[in-house]
Amino acid sequence: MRETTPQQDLLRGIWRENPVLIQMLGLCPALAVTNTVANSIAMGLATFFVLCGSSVLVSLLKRFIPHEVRISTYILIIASFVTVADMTLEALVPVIHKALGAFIPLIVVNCMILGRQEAFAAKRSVGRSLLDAAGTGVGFIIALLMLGAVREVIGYGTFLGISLFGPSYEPWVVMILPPGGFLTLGFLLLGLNWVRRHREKRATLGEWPEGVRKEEAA
Amino acid sequence: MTPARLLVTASPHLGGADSTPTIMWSVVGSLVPVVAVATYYFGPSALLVIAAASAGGVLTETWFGPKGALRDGSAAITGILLGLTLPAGLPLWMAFVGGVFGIGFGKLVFGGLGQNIFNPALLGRAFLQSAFPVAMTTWPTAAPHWSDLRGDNLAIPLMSPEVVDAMTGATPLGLMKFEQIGTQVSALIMGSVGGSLGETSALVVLGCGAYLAARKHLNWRIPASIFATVAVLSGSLHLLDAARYPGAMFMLFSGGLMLGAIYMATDMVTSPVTNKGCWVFGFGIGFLVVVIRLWGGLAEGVMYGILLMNALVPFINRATQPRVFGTDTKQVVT
Amino acid sequence: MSDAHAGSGKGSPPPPARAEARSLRLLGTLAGGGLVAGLILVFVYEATQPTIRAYKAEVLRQAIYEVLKAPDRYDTLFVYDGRLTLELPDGVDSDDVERVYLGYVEREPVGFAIAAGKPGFQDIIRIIFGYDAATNTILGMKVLESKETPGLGDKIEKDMAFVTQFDGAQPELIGVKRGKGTGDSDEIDMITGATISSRTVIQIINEALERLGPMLETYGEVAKR
Amino acid sequence: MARASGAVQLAGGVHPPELKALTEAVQIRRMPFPDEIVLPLRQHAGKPAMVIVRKGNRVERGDKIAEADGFVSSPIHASASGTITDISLWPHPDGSYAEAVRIAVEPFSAQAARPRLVPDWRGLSPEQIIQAIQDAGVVGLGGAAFPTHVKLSPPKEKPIDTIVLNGCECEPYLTTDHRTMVEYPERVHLGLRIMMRCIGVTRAIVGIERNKPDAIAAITATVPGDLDVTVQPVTVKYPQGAEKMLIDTLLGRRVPSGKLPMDVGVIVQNVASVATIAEVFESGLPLIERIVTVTGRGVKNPANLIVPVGTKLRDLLNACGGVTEDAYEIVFGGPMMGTAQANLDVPLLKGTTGVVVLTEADCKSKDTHPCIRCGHCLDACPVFLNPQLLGRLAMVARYEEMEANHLMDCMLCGCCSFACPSNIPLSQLFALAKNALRTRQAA
Amino acid sequence: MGDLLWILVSAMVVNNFTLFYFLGLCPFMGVSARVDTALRMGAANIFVLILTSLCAWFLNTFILPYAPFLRLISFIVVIASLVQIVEMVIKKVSPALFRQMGIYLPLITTNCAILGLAIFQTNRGYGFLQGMAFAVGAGLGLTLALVLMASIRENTELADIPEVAKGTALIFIIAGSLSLAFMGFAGMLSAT
Repeated sequence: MRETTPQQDLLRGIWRENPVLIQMLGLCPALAVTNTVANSIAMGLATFFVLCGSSVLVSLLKRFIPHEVRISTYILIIASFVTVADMTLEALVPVIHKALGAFIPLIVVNCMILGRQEAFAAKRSVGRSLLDAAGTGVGFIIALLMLGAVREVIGYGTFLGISLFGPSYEPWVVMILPPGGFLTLGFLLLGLNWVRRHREKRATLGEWPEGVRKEEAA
Repeated sequence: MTPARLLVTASPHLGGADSTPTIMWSVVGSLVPVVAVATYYFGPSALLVIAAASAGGVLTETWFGPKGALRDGSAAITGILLGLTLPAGLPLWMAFVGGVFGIGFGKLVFGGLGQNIFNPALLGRAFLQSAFPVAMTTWPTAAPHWSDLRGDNLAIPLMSPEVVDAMTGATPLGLMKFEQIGTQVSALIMGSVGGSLGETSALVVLGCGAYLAARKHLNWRIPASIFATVAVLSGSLHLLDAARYPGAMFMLFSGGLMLGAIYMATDMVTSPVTNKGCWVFGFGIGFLVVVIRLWGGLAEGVMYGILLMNALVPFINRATQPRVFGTDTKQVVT
Repeated sequence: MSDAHAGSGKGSPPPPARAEARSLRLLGTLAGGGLVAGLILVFVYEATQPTIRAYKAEVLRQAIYEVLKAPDRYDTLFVYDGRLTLELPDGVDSDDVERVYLGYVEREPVGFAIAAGKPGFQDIIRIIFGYDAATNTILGMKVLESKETPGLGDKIEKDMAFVTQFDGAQPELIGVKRGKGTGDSDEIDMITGATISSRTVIQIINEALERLGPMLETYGEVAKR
Repeated sequence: MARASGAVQLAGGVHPPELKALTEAVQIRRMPFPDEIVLPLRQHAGKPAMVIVRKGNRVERGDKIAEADGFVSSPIHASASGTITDISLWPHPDGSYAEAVRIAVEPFSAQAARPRLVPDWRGLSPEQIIQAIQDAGVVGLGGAAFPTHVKLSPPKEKPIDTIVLNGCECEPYLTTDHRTMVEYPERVHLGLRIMMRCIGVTRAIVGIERNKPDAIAAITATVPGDLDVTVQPVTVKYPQGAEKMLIDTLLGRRVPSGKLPMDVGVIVQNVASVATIAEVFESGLPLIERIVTVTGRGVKNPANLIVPVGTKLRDLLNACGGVTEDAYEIVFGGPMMGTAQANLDVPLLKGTTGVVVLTEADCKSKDTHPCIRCGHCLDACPVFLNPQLLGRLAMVARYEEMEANHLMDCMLCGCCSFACPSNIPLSQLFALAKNALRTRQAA
Repeated sequence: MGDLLWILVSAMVVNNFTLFYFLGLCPFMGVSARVDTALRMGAANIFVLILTSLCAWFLNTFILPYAPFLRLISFIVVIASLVQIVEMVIKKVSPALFRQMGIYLPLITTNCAILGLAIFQTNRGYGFLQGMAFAVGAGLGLTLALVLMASIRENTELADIPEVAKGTALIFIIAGSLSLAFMGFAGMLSAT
C-alpha cells in the first residue's frame, strides 16, 4: 500500500474517494432515508459513530484477531456498535428512530464500513484509523446531506423543517418517494460527471496549440 | 451530354417512400383532430396545456439534444402526447416540467431519438403523477363558457393551483372504481365525460389510428392485441361477476386506453421490433391494464401498463428473434 | 495481499506443530470478544430499555386518551378465548394476545380503544379508534402507522377535517364522496384523490367492530366501576 | 411438383416500384460495334482468366484471348475483330482497376467470326458438353457471373432432382430476362434440354413473376411436349429471384444456412444463361455478347440491346441517345444490388444485366436519421435476420457478435436499406462487416 | 390466504425490495450487466431469502425472546453461516449448479436484502407462512428488478449514451424510471 500522510487519510474519504458519490458504497441508506435533511443527519451520524468506533476497535485489536476469522470478527464488532447505536437512538430520539426504522440495523451490511476495516483499520495505527474513519464518515454525511437537501427542498419546500417558499409552495411529492431517491442520485452523478468533464476539457484545451483547439471546436 | 457529376453510393439506390421525419410529422398531423376535439371540450385550457408540455419537450431537446434534432419531429410528438394525457386544469408550469423531464430523463440521457427505453411522454406523465398527485387527478367539468379556463392553468410556477371544488368531477373509471357508478358507453364514445385531454375522444383517436395504420406508420398488431386482451379478459370477468367487474366496452372506451394503445404503445422506439414481439407486448399491456384497473389502487393503468412493458421490450426482442432462413429446416442434408 | 499478521511483524505462516495451539487461541479470541461484546450489549440494553418502554407506553397512552376523549384512566383488556378478560391464565404470553383498552370517566366506562390494521394504498395502515358500546358511536380515530403517499394518502392522519368526522360517527360506517352524502351519522366523507386510503380507514373500523362484535356489545362484567 | 399452383409468396422482401414500363415492350436490337473494346480478365466469380495474347496481336471476333485458370474460372473471348492495343489496368465496374485487354475494333469490318465446327450436342457425353460450355466462357448472366460449367458439375453425393429456371427478374427497371423469354422462348427451352441431359434430370420448373404475362405465355406456349417442364407464375416481390427464395417458393425446400441449392437437390439457372448455352451449340460462338437493358429516366432512348461484352459505358449510352441533363447516378445491374459507376470508361461485363441511369428524384435520399427501431427491416429481410440489431453492432464494429447473429446468411439484397425510413446504409455496413470478417478469417 | 397473497404481491411489486426499499442495490449495480447472470443471481437470492426467513422465524420464536439485544448479531451470524453451509452443500451435491450459482453466494452475505428481510419480518411480526410468502415475494421482486435492469442495460450498451450520463448515472436514472413505473402497482389487492 502506498504511504499516505495523515492529512490524506482524513481528506481522502471526504471528497476524492467519497464513499457514496464515487465508490458507490452504502447506497441503501443513502437513498432510503434521505427524504429529509434531519433524517440524513441522523443516519449520517449513526453511521459515523459505528464507523469510527469499529475502526478504532479493529485497529486496537488487530494483533489479536486471527486472520482466518477476521471478516466475521469485524462484522461482530460492527453489529455490536450498530446495536448500541440503535438502542441509543431509540431511547434518545424516538421520533427519528421511527422514521429511520429498519435502516439503522441495516448499517451492519453497509459495505463502506466493512471495507474501511479490511482496507485500512486492520493495518494501521489507531490514530490513523480514526482519521480515515472520520474522513470517510464525513464524506458519507456530506453525500447524505446533498441528497437530503435536494429532496427535502424540492419535495417539501423546506430545509430542516423551515419553510423556504411560503405556504403555497406545491411540493414535488415524487422527490420524497423512492423514485425521487434514484433520480436525485442519478442527477447528482450526472452533474458531477459534467463538472469533471468540463474541467478535464478545459485543462486539455489549455495545453494545445492554437490551431488544434480550433479544429477541436469545429 | 456527359453528366457534370455522378453520384456514387452503395446499393440499394432506391429507397422506400417513408423517411423518419415523414413518419414523425405524419403522426403529428394525425394528432391535429385529437387536439381539436380536446379544444372543443376543454376550451383554451387544452391548447395552453398542450403548448406548455410541448414547449418543455422542445426546449429541452433544443438546449441539450443533438443539433438539428428538432427537425425529425419526435420532440413535438412527445410534447403533444404528454399534453393530451394531462388534465385540462393543470397549471402550465407543471405541464412544462413534465415535458422537460420526459425529454431530458426519458430520452436525452439515453442518447436521443431511437435509443430510449421508456416512452418519454409517459415517463413525463408518470413523473408528474408522482410529483403532483392532487393536481394530476383534479378533473375539470364543463365550464359555463367555452372560453373559460378549466382550472388554475396560470398558477405561478412552483406554487399550488387554487382548486374550486365545484368545477371538478371524476373520470368514468374513477366513478366505477371508487363509487361503483357506471357510465353509458355511448357517453364514453361521444366523449362527453371527464378525464384527460385526449381521453374524451376515443372515436377520433381510433380514426386517426386507422389512418396511421393504413400508412404503416404504426404497427396495427399492438393496438389490436391490446384491445383483444382487454376485451377478452374484462369480458370474461364481467360474465363471472357482472356487479363487480365492468363490461368489455366500458373498459375499452374509458380512460386513456385508446390514446395509449394507439399513440403511446405504438411508439416505434419503445415497442418491440418483431411482429411476434408486438403481439406479446400488446398482450402484456392489456393484461396489466385490466389488473391495475380492477385490482390495483389506481383507477387507470394504461400509463403504467405501457411503461412496465417498455421495460420488458429488450427482453421481448431477445426472446422473439426470428429464426434465420435455413436454420429451422428439418430436412436431412443429402 | 497483506494480512493482519504482516502488520504484527510475524509474516511467515505458523508451523504445523502449533496448529492446535493456534485454533485454541482462535476460539479463545472469539469467545473473549463475544463475551465482551455481549456484556457491553447487555449493559446498553439495560440502560436504554426503561426509556424505550416508557416512551412506547406514553405514545400508547396518549393515543388512547386522544381517541377516548381524555378519560380519567383506562384498563388493558385481553381478547382471549372469545371474551374480554383482565387477567390471562398462567402460561399464556401476554405479548401474543390482542388487547383493547377500556376507558373510564368518573368510574363509568366510556368506551373501548381498539387498535387494528389493514393494507392500504402503499403498505399496512394501523389506526386506533375509540368506540362507545353503549351508544354505538365512534369517539375518535388516530392513525398510528402509515406509509401513504405524502400530500395525498397521508391526509388520513394530517387532514383534521377527515379525522374529526369520526368523532360521533355511528358504525357501520359508509364512505361517501365529499359533498355527495345525505348528512347521516354513518357517513364519512372520503378524501378526494385518496379514496383507497380513506376507505381503508373506514374498513379497518368496520372490520374490527365486526370481528370483536359481541364482546363489545355491552361493557359487561369486565367493567369495574 | 410445385408446392402450390396458386400464388406463392416469399415471407419478407419488399415491393420497390417496378419501373419496367420503359423497356418491357421494347424489342431487342443489336448495337453497332464501338471503336474500342475493353475486356477485363476478371469478369466472373472465381479466379481471373490468364491472358494468352500479346499487345499488337490481331484477333478475330470469337477468338480466345484468355484461358481459364483452374476449374472455377472461365476463358474470355474477343467480342470484336481488331488489334490488341494494350494489356494494362483499366477501370473496373466494381470500382477498382483490373487487368484488361484493349482491342481497337477494325473499322468497316464485317465482324464475322472465323468459320468453326458446331458440334451436335446430342452426340456428346455430359462431360463433353460441360467442357464445351466452359470453353465457350459461359457464366451466369443474372449478375453474379458464376461459371456455368461449375454449376453443372455437382458432386456425385449430391443428387439433383430438379432444375429451376429463374425468370423472375425481380430487380426494378431490368427487362433483359423478360425480353429473352418473350423473343427467344425456344432458345430457352433448348438450353434447358441440354442442361437436363447434362445433369440427368427429368424435371424442371420455370418461375416467372406475374408482372410478365407475355413471358409466361410465350414460355408456356413453347414447352416441348417431351419435357417435364412446369411454368409457375410467382407473386411480384423483391428478391423473389434470389436462388434460395425461389427454391423455397417453388418447391417448399429451404436451403440450410451456409449450404447451396444443390444440397437440397436443386440447380437454379437464370433464363438468359440457359439461352446462352443454347446459342453456344447453335452457332458455335462463345459468350461474346449479351442482352443489356439500358434504362432509367436519365437516358434518352431506353432500350434492350445486344451488346458486345467489353463495350464501354460511354459508347453504350451514346447508342441510346445519351443521357439527359438531370442524370444523377448510373448503376450497373439493378438499382437494388447494382454498383454505381463513377467513370464512363468502364466496360460492360458478361454479368452486366443492365445499365440504369437515375435522376436525382429517383435516388434514395442521402439524409440519415437515428434508428427508431420501427422493425421495418425485420419485416423486409428475406432471410429473417435482425438488421436493426446487426446495424447497431456494425456501428460499434462488433463483428464477431454480428457473425453470431448470422451475418453470413445476409445476401446483401438491400431490402433492409430500402425499407429503412432513417436511411441507415444497413446493407453497406453488412458488406463491410462481411469483408472484415473474411479478411480476419483468412489472416 | 388473501393475507398471504397480499404479502407476496406487496413484497414483489408494490413495495419491491430494490425499487422501493433500496435493498440489494449492490448486486443490482454489480451483476445486472447480463441477463443470464442476473437470472442466476436472482435464483440464488430467492433460495437464500427463503432459508433466511426460516431461520429468522426460528430465532424470533425460540431464542430471541430471551435475549432481544442479540437480535442483530444473531441474524448476521446465522445468515453468514447459512450462506457458507449452502455453498458447501451445493458444491457437494451439484458441482454444475455450484459453478453457475456458487460465485454469487458469497456476494449475498453482504447483501442488505437478506438482513433486511429478517428485520422487516421481525418488525412486522410475521408468522411462519407469512414469512415464507414474504421471502418468496421479495425474492421474486429482486429477480424481476435485476432481470429488467439487465435486459435494459444490455440494450443501452449499443446506444450512444452521452458521455456525462455513462455509467452509474444512467443506471440510477433507469432505476428511477423503473421505480416510477412500479408505482402503478400501488394499492394492488389491498382495498376493494
